[in-house]
Amino acid sequence: MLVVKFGGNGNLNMDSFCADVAFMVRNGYKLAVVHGGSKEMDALSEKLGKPPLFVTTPSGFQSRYTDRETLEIFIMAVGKVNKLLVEKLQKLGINAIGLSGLDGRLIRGKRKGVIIAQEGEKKKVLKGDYGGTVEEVDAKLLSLLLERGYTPVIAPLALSEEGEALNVDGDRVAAAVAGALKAQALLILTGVPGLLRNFPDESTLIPEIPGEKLEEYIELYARGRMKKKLLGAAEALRQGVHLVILADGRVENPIRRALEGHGTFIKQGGEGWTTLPWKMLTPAASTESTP
Amino acid sequence: MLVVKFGGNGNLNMDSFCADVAFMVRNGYKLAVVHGGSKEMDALSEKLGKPPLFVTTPSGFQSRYTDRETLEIFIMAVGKVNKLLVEKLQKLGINAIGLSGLDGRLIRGKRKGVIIAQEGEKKKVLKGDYGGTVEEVDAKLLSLLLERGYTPVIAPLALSEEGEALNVDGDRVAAAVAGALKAQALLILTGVPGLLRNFPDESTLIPEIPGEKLEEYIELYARGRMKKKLLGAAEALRQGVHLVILADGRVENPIRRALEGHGTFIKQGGEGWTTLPWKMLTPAASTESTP
Amino acid sequence: MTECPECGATINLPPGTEVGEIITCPDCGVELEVVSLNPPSLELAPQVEEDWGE
Amino acid sequence: MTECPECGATINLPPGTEVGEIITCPDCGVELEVVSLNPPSLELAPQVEEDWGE
Repeated sequence: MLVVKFGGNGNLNMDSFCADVAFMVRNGYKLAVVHGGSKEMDALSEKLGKPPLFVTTPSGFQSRYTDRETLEIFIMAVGKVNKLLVEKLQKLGINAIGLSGLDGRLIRGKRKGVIIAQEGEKKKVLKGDYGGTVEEVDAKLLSLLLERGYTPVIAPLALSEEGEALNVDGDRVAAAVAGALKAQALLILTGVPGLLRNFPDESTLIPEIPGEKLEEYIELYARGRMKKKLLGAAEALRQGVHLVILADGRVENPIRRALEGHGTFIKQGGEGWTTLPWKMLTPAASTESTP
Repeated sequence: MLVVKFGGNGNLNMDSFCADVAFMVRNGYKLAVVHGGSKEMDALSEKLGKPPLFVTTPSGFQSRYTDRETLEIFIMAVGKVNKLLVEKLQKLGINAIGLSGLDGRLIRGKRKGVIIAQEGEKKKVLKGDYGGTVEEVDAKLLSLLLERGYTPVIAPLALSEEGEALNVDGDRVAAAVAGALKAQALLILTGVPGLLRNFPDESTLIPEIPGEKLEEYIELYARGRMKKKLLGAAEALRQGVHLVILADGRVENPIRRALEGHGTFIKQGGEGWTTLPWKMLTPAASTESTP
Repeated sequence: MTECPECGATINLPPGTEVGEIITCPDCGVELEVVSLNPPSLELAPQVEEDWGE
Repeated sequence: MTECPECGATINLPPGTEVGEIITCPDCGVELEVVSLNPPSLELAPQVEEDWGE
């Protein structure tokens, strides 16, 4: 069982991604896809005359202020990415099923409601925010679909305690899905080859990070969006996922290339191997092992 | 088992509709919801600077010319309506699951590809159209979800033979879903009390139409969008649905009011009764009877 | 000037004819689609079953 | 002029203070949210766990 996060921004190649998902599924691998939507979201918000409002939190994180109007644009943007992925996969003969975290309460989230924004030296409280954190993923619904041959394609929306839609981070959704399904590996495809010692020099790719050293590497090398991806990776390891790979989503056969060792491998227990030839990955993890 | 079509246009009340769906499901009725999206679609296309292009076919039908760009706007518009319905139902404690016809190949459709448009006395061929007709609905997927307590909320998109997304008519989707699930009744909620002998005089409501007389009534009284709804009703009857009700979606408790006799009842075999007190509807049609 | 693909009759496209327009062959009455204007060329018009889709 | 809800110290909102701004009480150091300007009123600032969400 493999969970693959297909980034929302950067210039990832949706066609080569879907072709590789199709290859893996045809060869018996069970896959769940999680996607983002920020590129689509930014474009749509501009066109709808509601440019995105990014705020920086006191500790330097960039967060999209999501009021109700922005949330409904976000629902349209990630909904479009979701159905385009499903359409392309169906065209390749893969029985993809697109869901958001609202559907069947797939993803439970906690609403932030408030963002503290740093504006110059002023700190500001922004209320009415529909951003949220991922609390729990319903593995039962996903397994029900996986066991019947469906390939879930999951959009980054969650349902709050009060039953409201929330904009949540795709990387954290992917981590939570991988944890819930006890996936053998979580693969995060982005617009860079992996974690770079000094960005943007792609020759400084860090091939391997032992799980227990991850926090250290995050402090040393991770900035902005990459930091979020690594925090997602840390969360996946905490939930029992043994391997998280950060790899390049711009290339042909991005999944196979990643599994063959191209990217940053973050492993629990840090044994010595550096590649995981995709053949090694047991194809369809037998249904019993899927919770 | 009851299939309810919640109109895409007109000023239907989403909150009172969802409250009534929740009431029915809480009282043990199995329900599938099908919705449209034309109001949302028209608003979004205007805002995105691609105003909808309606063409009239030689036989007087209005059809939305759906090129690829329009299709992707349609995907966003019906996607938004879909998730807002799911959000409201989840908030009322109903485990709604939003799907489009692409997801899990729920709805197979046939692409028109070509529309013949009447422009003045000229007839024109419009190519590259992503409108489609509904061919088949996968009852297996719907029953799988219904039996596990999910309430499906279905958006009017279908998947063509070639694996392309198609814009399909919500009323025909509702008819096909009702036929596939052998529903006891199909309820089409719209912005009028039912079929009116002379529109828009609401006092000329036709309370009852025997199934075999439907074609006649369509010729005599139905115009524009209402004609499509009645053709959907005819299709549902052909697929074995015994009762189709056309009723007002603007009122409080629109489903219960309809089942209590407020609307146009179109019945197969035309026996004499005119009301179907919602209590009479067997609550949860036992799962065996759902195919 | 062009020919009807069905019966070979010569057909003169009146001014103002547009690409995509459907015209009827004056001889055999078949419906033809104006595929291009210069050079003018015609094809049998696609048969579209009456539809009342969205 | 208003009071710190925590320690009661009088607090003078400097000009240019905006609603929603977070200021620190000069006496007890607690973080306060400027809830309104006229009349000026303060509340304890909401505690938000560090977040790095979307």
